[in-house]
Amino acid sequence: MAILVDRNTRLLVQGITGREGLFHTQQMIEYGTNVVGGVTPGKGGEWVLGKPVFDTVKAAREATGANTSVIYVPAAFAADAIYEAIDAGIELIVCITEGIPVRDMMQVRARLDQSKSRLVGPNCPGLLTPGQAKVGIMPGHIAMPGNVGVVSRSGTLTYEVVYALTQRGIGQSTCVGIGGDPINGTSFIDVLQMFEDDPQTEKVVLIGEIGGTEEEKAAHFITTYMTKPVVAFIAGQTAPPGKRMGHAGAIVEGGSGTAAEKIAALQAAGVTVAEHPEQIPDLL
Amino acid sequence: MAILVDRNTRLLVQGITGREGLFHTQQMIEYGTNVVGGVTPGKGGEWVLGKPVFDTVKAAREATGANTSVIYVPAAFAADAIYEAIDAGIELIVCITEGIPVRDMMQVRARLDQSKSRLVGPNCPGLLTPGQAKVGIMPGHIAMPGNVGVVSRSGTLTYEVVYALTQRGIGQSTCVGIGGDPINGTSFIDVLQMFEDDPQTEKVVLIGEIGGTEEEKAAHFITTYMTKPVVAFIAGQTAPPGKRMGHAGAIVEGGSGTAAEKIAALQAAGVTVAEHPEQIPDLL
Amino acid sequence: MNLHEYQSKLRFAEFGIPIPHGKVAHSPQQAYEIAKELNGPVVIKAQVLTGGRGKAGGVRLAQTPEEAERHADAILGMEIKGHKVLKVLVDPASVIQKEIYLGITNDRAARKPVIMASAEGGMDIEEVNRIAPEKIIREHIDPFLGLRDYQVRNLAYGIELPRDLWKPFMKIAQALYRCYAESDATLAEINPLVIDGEGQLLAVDGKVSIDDNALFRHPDLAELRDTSAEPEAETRARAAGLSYIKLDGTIGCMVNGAGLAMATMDMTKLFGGEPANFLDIGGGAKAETVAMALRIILSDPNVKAVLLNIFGGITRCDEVARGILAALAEVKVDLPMVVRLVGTNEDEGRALLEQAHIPHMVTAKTLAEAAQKAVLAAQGA
Amino acid sequence: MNLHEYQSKLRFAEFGIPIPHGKVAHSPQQAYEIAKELNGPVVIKAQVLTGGRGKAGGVRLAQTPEEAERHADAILGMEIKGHKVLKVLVDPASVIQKEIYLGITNDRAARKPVIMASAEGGMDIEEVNRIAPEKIIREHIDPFLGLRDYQVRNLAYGIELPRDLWKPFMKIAQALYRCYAESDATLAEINPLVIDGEGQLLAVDGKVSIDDNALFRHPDLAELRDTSAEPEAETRARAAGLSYIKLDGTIGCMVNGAGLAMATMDMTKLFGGEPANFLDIGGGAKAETVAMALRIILSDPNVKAVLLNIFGGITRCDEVARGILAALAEVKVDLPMVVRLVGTNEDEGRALLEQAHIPHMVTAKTLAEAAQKAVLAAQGA
Repeated sequence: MAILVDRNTRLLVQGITGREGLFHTQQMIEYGTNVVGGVTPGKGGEWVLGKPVFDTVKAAREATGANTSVIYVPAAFAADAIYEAIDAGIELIVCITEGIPVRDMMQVRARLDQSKSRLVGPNCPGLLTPGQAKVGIMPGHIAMPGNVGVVSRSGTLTYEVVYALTQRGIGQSTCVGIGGDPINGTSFIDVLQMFEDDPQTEKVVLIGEIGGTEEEKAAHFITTYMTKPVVAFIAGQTAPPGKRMGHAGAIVEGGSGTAAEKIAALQAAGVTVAEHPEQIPDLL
Repeated sequence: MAILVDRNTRLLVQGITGREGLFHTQQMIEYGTNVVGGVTPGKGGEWVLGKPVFDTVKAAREATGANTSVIYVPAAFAADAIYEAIDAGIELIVCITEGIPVRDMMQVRARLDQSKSRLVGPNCPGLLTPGQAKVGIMPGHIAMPGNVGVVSRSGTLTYEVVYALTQRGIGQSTCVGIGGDPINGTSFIDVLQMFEDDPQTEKVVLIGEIGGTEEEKAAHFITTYMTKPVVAFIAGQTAPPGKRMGHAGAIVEGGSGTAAEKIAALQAAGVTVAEHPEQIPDLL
Repeated sequence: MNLHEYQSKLRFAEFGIPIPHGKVAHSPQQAYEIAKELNGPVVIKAQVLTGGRGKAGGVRLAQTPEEAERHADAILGMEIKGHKVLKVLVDPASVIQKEIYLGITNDRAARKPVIMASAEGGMDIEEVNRIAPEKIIREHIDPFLGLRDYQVRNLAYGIELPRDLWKPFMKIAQALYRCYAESDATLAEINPLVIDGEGQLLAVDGKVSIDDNALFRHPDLAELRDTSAEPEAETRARAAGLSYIKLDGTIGCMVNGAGLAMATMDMTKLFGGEPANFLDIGGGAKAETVAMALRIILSDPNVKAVLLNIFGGITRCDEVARGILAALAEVKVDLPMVVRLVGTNEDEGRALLEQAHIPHMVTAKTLAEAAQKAVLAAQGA
Repeated sequence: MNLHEYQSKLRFAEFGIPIPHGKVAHSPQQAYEIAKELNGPVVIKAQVLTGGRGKAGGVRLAQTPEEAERHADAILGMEIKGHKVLKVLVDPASVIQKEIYLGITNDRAARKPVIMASAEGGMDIEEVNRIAPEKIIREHIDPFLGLRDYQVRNLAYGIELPRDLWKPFMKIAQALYRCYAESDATLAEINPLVIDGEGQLLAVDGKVSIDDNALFRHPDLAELRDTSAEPEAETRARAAGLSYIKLDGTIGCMVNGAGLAMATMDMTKLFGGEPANFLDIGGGAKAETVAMALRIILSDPNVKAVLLNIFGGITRCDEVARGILAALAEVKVDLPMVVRLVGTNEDEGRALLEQAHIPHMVTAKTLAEAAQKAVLAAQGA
């Protein structure tokens, strides 16, 4: 077992013929991920890396039975790519693209909430279930199979933590990067719930950062619903307060979003909070 | 018992100071409906017909505890009035206004589907539970309490049928006009389900007309779920086929929408279909 | 409200859809001039707000300006399904490699607009839908998100459009949707969208219908209404706020409410008569409304009897009766007239009418009785 | 991207919001001219992209053109929270009957924009929110439906706006929302919206922030960026695609990834140091990117040591090491430098760097070790 991606993943790559898409598709195939095809409008009928390319997600899904897609298309077209995947009935959509306008994401999120698809990201490194499947851009060879679930808003900081775990012989069930954008598809809580329900996962590492209130909500969820131990790290304890203009943001978000508040909330929920990322293996 | 409106109805009139609103508010009060207030932006604080006027539905609901609203505002502002009622948490919204653009109604309907409010109408005569409450523009004195539920897409034709029933001493549980617009809030099926569940209602009269496929859907529902007898009449058996331009409409709707098809569907569902409205009392 | 072909295509062009650069002619001479200016074969097309003009001979090809003039002369003045042809469109004749269908309308059941495309465009698209519906590719449009690019690609892929035409097809489909949405249209259809001799996409014929209820926010579109092409009585009825449709029977019907009006027409048929019209006078029954409705009914020479069926609801029947009497003081009715008043105070209303001793007028208590009397009167007349 | 007050108000005006008809001055003389032209008392306001200019003396009232000139002279060149004042706005001074707050921003938790109004506008609105949040009326805006008229009425009612101002308030609120939506703004705020001496609403001060990610579809707005007002290093970093924020410490940090960069800064602090900056060089580690990042870090005179922390993920550490060495061939670094390479092939990468014998450079295996070494180096320097 694991969560979200595994040997049953049948992956479609949206934007497979782009520079990024092509490079990471190769990486994903080499890792052993079951990539069943790709989509690039206007290039249907071609083959890349031994995989068929389609013009539309609908045609690709019909031909390949894909259940997961990963999106590497430029920010200006990413929302459309997500809508296309939703409409084609893709169950898990992983959007790597960074820089999607927040207005687009507000609309995408509203549409998602009425659909049966799950979005991870955008602006995220994707997912990795060691030894089974890697969807996105996480380096595969830094991970090893095991019982620790990792969920993070960050990119390289996640790799750092996963690598530190692996170096100490602590394997991972699944590593999930939910992305750092203000509006995204999957929250800490969603993933914590999945780890709680996953028999393979015994402990969870949560990597947060300043801004928003996702970590506070996670703390509340952990207090109320989680039985498995959680170790956390919050980046940005020394970050200066953002250069926020005007008052509206302060009114809406109050004073929240600082590392100190997040750490306090997590500790109150019984979470062990690491002082720095390299401490995490010791705390597990 | 009855459905949708009764002695517990606490009614707010949106557009209470307009010509239509004022006239029908008086009629509703005279009938005994519990009108708790009205809304006309810019006239908050005034009183009409002994009822307080508010600037916003939110303020009105907070002050009066209204659970139902009826809308008499012009077509150009009607969609906004519906959104306002939804947002204020009004449970039952009855929109009398005719002539709302279909594009507005597509959006209203999408928003409604995500809310807890029910809309009846637009372009409908409203609801009447004889002896308890009248919401809308149905003439109250043509009805009498009883056990027949009436549901209709029409206006005066409904009155005709209700009057014919009353003349013959057959009372009604509730009379519901769902309105004749292509996109509305409450369908035949919704009301049939409520009549089926209502202990007071023993028989149902359904009054349809040409166009759309609502009657066919009702027939299917009746076959599958209804135990109470239904008598129907379909207006427009002699109407000429609509002057439809282009092919798109024909492709989407196929050949459907004629009175003959609707009657056949209802008869196949075991519904007694009257040849003319005055026959209905005999068939009950 | 339906737009003419030439109006629809001009509207398309405003949104960037390529159309043939023809012009409208009101006379054979004008058609000659336009054909000369276009300097090549032309198509002369009747501009009428009804279908079937092709089968009626309302569309003809001309090789020379002289031929164009002759064809225009033949088409102008034609009557197609009751519509007189007052204008023809003179378009350059296109070399047609392929005919595509592309249309948008509201899908009532889905409560969304739907865009449809087919490689089998042209006159027989409805037949395609009947025998091979899978050849029409459909995409429902979220009213909030609008038409998305991927949906247009689904259409292009589904109709196997040549790859090099995907970009222009995308532009045309998006323009058609903008035209649809921004016009509050209920139909926007290009049929055929052709691949022409140069391999370019061209909207050769098109139809746009506007939601009448939304015309208040499109004064520019409301002005496009061509009342010269519709029966005069319908124009007058619309101006008076009445809903009137002329039919072929002999019994003029005047009713308050559309559903009741249809039921009344059905009833005349049930007793062996034929309604001459649908006429809904709406709520209340003021004298001036009744008078105007009477004038419109009487303007139809086929009418042999008049049937008034009014449900007095909030308005009481005695008041309605007074309205009818006031109207009859204004409009003289020589035909037999059957009046049925029903609802609140119906006895008082009926008594008022009977006491007035209007010649040729009888009253009835039930709808069945009224219909029967009207049918008899029409047959006797 | 934040707009200046004068840019924000001009943008408001494009959407029909009434603003004072002042002008921008770059010199005291210009301020004199503008004040003379306005012919009455004026307000001289520093145009800086930071808050707190009022308390810093950046806003002053002048009765005469001469006084305006003197105040402008005092304000121009001022430094407010690290921002040099290069422009002042000279606005006619308004008689203020009442100050209202009206702002729109995104509510991240609700995933919707929210519009807020308060009768207690002006400088202390955040304090109002703290002690009496019910005095700020909030309406969440459906991103598809937009701001509805009834929502604006809820605001007007909630702030007890005089009845005669509801119509202009409706226009202003709707214009503000259009401005917000059509600009892809993350903030559009009028504070204060005043009721002036004539009882009219006037947007006396305003702020607009644009979503950087959406600037690609607003080239006109992108041009409004005032790079003269921001630290030069930040401008250069942005142009190079780097994310750089200057801080007050002594340890220059260069890291790939924002989260890891913050964690690295936290680690220096944990060992008693202070980061001189946040710098995220993004994915990969090409020589030119590393070189540009080094130049930017070294442009800060406070920097006493440089800490490179690079996670080699897909890109292997030996390749990253080669990139660093190539960059160091271009940029001479005289300060102590601690390099930590971690991830794939980290041993090979570290070996490459050690073999190159770069003066002042040491390597580290763990982040803790690297931070400790950097802190010691900065203290020793």
